[in-house]
Amino acid sequence: MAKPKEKILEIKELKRHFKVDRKNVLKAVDGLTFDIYKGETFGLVGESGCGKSTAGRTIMGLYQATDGEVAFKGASVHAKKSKKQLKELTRSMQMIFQDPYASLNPRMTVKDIIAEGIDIHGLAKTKKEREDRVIELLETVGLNAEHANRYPHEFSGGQRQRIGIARALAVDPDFIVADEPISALDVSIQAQVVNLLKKLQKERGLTYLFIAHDLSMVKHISDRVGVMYLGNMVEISTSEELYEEPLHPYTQALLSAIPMADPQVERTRERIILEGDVPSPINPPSGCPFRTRCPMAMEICSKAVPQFIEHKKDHWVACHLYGDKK
Amino acid sequence: MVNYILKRIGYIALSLFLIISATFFLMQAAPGSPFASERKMTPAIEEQMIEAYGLNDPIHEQYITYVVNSLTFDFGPSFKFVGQEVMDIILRSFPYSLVLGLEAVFIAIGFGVLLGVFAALKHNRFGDYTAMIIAVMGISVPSFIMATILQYIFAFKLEMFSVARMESFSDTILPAIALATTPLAFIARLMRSSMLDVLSSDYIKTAKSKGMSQRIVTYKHGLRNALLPVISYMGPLVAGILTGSFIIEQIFGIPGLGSEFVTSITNRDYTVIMGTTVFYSVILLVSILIVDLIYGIVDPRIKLVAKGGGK
Amino acid sequence: MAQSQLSNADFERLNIDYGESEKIVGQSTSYWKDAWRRFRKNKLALMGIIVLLLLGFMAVFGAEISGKNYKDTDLMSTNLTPSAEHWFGTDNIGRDIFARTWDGARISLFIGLTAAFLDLIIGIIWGAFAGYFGGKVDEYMMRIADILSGLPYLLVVILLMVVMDQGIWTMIIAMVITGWINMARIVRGQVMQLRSEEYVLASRSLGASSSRLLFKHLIPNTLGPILVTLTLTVPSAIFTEAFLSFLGLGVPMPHSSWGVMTSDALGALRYSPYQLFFPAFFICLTMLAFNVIGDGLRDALDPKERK
Amino acid sequence: MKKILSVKDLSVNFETYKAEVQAVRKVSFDLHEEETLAIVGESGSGKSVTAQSIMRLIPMPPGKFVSGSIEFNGEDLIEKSEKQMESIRGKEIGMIFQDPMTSLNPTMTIGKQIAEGLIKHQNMSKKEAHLRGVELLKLVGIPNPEKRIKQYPHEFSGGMRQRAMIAIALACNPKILIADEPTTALDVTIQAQILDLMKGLQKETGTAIILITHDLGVVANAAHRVAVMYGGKIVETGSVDEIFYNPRHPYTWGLLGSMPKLDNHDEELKAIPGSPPDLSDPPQGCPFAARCPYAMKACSTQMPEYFELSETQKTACWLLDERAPKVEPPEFVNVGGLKVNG
Repeated sequence: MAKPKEKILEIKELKRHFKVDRKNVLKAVDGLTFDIYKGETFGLVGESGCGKSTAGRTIMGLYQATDGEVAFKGASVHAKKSKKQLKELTRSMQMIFQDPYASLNPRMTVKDIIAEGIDIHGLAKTKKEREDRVIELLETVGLNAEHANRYPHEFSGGQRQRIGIARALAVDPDFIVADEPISALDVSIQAQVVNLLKKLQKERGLTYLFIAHDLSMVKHISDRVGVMYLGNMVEISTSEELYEEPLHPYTQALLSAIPMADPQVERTRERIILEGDVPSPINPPSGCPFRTRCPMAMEICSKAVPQFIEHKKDHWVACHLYGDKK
Repeated sequence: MVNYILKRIGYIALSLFLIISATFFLMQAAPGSPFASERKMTPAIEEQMIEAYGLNDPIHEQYITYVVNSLTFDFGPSFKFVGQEVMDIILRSFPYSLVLGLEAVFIAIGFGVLLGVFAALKHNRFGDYTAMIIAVMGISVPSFIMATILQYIFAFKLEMFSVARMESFSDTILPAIALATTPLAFIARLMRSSMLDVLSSDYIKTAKSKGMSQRIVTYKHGLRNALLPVISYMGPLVAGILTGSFIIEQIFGIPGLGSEFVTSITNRDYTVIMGTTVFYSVILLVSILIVDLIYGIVDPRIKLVAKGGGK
Repeated sequence: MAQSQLSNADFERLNIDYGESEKIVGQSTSYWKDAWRRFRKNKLALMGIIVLLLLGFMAVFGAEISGKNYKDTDLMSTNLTPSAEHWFGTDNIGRDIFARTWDGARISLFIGLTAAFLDLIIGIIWGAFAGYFGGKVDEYMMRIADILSGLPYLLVVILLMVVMDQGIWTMIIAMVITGWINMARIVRGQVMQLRSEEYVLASRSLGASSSRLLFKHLIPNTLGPILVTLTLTVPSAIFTEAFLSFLGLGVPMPHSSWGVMTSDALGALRYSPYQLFFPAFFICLTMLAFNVIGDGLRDALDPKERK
Repeated sequence: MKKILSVKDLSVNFETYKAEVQAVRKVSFDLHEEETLAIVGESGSGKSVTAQSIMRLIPMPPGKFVSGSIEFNGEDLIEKSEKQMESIRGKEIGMIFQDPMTSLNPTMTIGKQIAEGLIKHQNMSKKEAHLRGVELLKLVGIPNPEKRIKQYPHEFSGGMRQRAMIAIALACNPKILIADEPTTALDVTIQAQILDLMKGLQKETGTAIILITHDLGVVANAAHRVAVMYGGKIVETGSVDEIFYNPRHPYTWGLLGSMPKLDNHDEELKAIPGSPPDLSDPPQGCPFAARCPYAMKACSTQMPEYFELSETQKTACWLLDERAPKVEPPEFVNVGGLKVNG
């Protein structure tokens, strides 16, 4: 597969900490470095509380970065900008949210929700044009003009999620952060949304950062996948390779924990069952954050933070097991 | 824990300081200010005043003296009643108010919780509607109207109680009921809604799925959790009952602190007004602190950490 | 058996239009329409509104209807029981209680509404500001509110009334000085919560300006709780007014208010209970009306009741 | 295996402020000793209501039984008085819920919550119950049980709480354990722990399990038999192999097609178009007709009856009628078409 290698997003040492109280800091995102190429889908997986959503919001500029840099098409997202630059940026980066019930303003009609981006950026000159755009967008996501004057509470979860997608598309973005867009939906509806996202990508050449805790869906939709644990990236690779040859013990455990919809396979499969729970990001373990649950922990793991290295071409990992093979 | 209490005490001190300062400057600004010596005073009192407050001193020194004195509960002599110290008046009358207040608190909590639980258990049925109509009426009838109605019916017409006396326990019944009406109704509503919340929660289902009887589910699992919001309402409850007692005591002729306060207002007896205000504030702030501490004990999830205003 | 009723024709393929299952039946209802529909079902709250409208009407025109004046004394006809001449009777200096009741209504309602309205304005500004900016700004603003709310409300009001000149506006100011805090807290809580709602984030990521966020998203969605708080603030202000007047700190002569009238009637309670009855009844009725409306609103606007 | 629970024609309605919702419509199934029966379906399909009906935990009103029976030990649970139910809940049938964060009483120690049932059903003393509680916590894999038993739920993590819930549900060795989405609120790695634990405990104790879930992966991992629910009805039931390797209902096909395959990507997911039916006005015929690519006239007018495909497999679909056009399951469904039992 020849992939276009033009970087659309460069993230360097991105950190986002939250102050809990005077003494404690929650390190939700603690040093992420990765690139996203134009036209690809980059999947970001991890368990709840690993900081993947915070990462997505920080990349979008919804949260200020504590440290590090996010460059979109070469320009910093967090640096001070003029109004015009800011508008340009918000037009090209958009976001889809997790909770279809909370992501639409209950007091606005679907038409006004979808047209919000059009209004903000002045993309329609007349009322008619605005209306036409909205209907076109509704049809793009499989709804129709009849739905335009209704309110969000009249729709089902899957329909609402599609309205959210239409809202993001209204400003013709290049890059979309999809923050767990399917985890609140039923399986059959999940597939609808995923197919829609894929279709839109093909038609419009979109780039996605797809955040989810469901590795199987992430693997399905993504070209490359990054695995996060406790605010850190532990492994990045293409999705096939990640599945076939996971390097990090956490990725291995994660993969083996996913129950597969195949009873025969389930009966024979050996699983790595991790002990214990994810530690608190307020007080993470020293050294490698995963060492407290790692079946292969060594002495060095508690002492030194493993470097994030390119173990093989396009396959990065942060684990002492691979440290010396540079 | 210790940290938390110290911090809270710090806040109380700050609030008190504010109150004391406010009373001082308000009195300075008041028409016919006590310190302006416009009023006709017997020379004896005037002398006492000047001595007590150093009225000839510059204002900032007066202020400092006042703050320092207040902190030692020395509010000086009464304006109106020669030779009486404000603190003596307070100490003499407060026990009446305390008895009345405690009685009202017990009535309000006891019956309020009862009514609320009853309504919640009869949710959306006749009993619920009746209880809630009673509650909304209780909230809508101001305590002083309640007091006069009670007095008219039970003392004047039925002559079951004495009209305005404070001699035996039975004399406190009517005023305590009048005082308790509004908070009782509030507690009933609070209790109902929190009980309904709790009864529909998952852990109630868990308790039921263990085979616990309805009674145990309701009282052992439900009530304790549902009481938490009621406990946190105790602060405002105490405040309401304290301030509510001004009028009630007046109406029922109880020689409590509330009566003294009202009298001092009518007389413009400034030192008594100031002293009583500060005294009330102390009681209020301390009881709110106590309520919070109790809350921390009852709810194991609350760790009392020094965090100030909470979330 | 059901099977036998089916003919071969029933086993023809249907051309399903999947759009069908996307259809939404029924009228489109906005949030407010939906809320109104639920509110209408609450008979008690509707009665509350009717009662309030009547009271309002009487407050405006009532004092003039009987042809009597609220301040004229007539020492020849004191303490008269209600009659065709004096519909609500007269008080101890011969003033017509009917006229005084509606003059009192005017003042009580005015004070209640104005105080609640001022609380609302200050509360919204303070709360929205603190909630929207968060962080240090919020911390200091709420600390101030915390300290002020630590002061016992009635004591502060009484203290202010003691030292200031008596009057309607003094009373309103005294009430508002600490009265706004409750509203500010509610608004702040709402704004804080809404600020992290996903639809607000969505609007922000579309590049919405602060004013758009405030007016399109935050304020419309806090309106419900604000309205409920408002309807519950009015009766508490009416109560405070009555309480102060009862203490003798209320409205100056010759005007009356319901509080003043109850206080005046107290001395004659044993012999002329009707003097107490009218003002007391209307205080309770007004508070009751506001309370049931507030309750009705809360039920109608509560998102938990939806779905 | 002996049949221990038999649900027949169960219908449950809910009164809402808008309309009466027919959440469960004529549902029938059996549960045998030592087996795990999974009830799968999307949200609103009626699976949770079915489970809670067995325990009689549905608040009535707004809920009400419209028809049917739930036979346990030869007695109809619907006919039982509340008092009689109390001696069945916890003792004969235990239950775990979806959200471990809210299903434990926050103001009571874990120990007390376990002991309650033991004291009531097994007449244990407080002390005995405490000791048994420690044993149970150890059994469900909670380290430091002596110390943990004295703690409150908020001191436990999500996974730990679900373990504690299992300990509570299994305290009196019930014959049936109803697990209502026991892993949905948990992370995958924790989910794997809990599933493993449940399977292990079942082997030891022989408890029959009703597993309510929407996750076909969990079904494949843990179930022996499966009932697929849609629109308040069971549309297909069968052994786990039958459901996965020889499904006959288009909805089951749709569900299987919607799942991404870990080992085979690039393939488009076979999404089911449209949205589930509104149960306040349920369709007259098959609930799936409006979304079914094979729908026929009969489907929209009459609910199909159950066609018995094997001793265990029953499917409610008109396609199985001889007059219907022949339809083979789409290719993606036969995951290798491995051996099919019975």
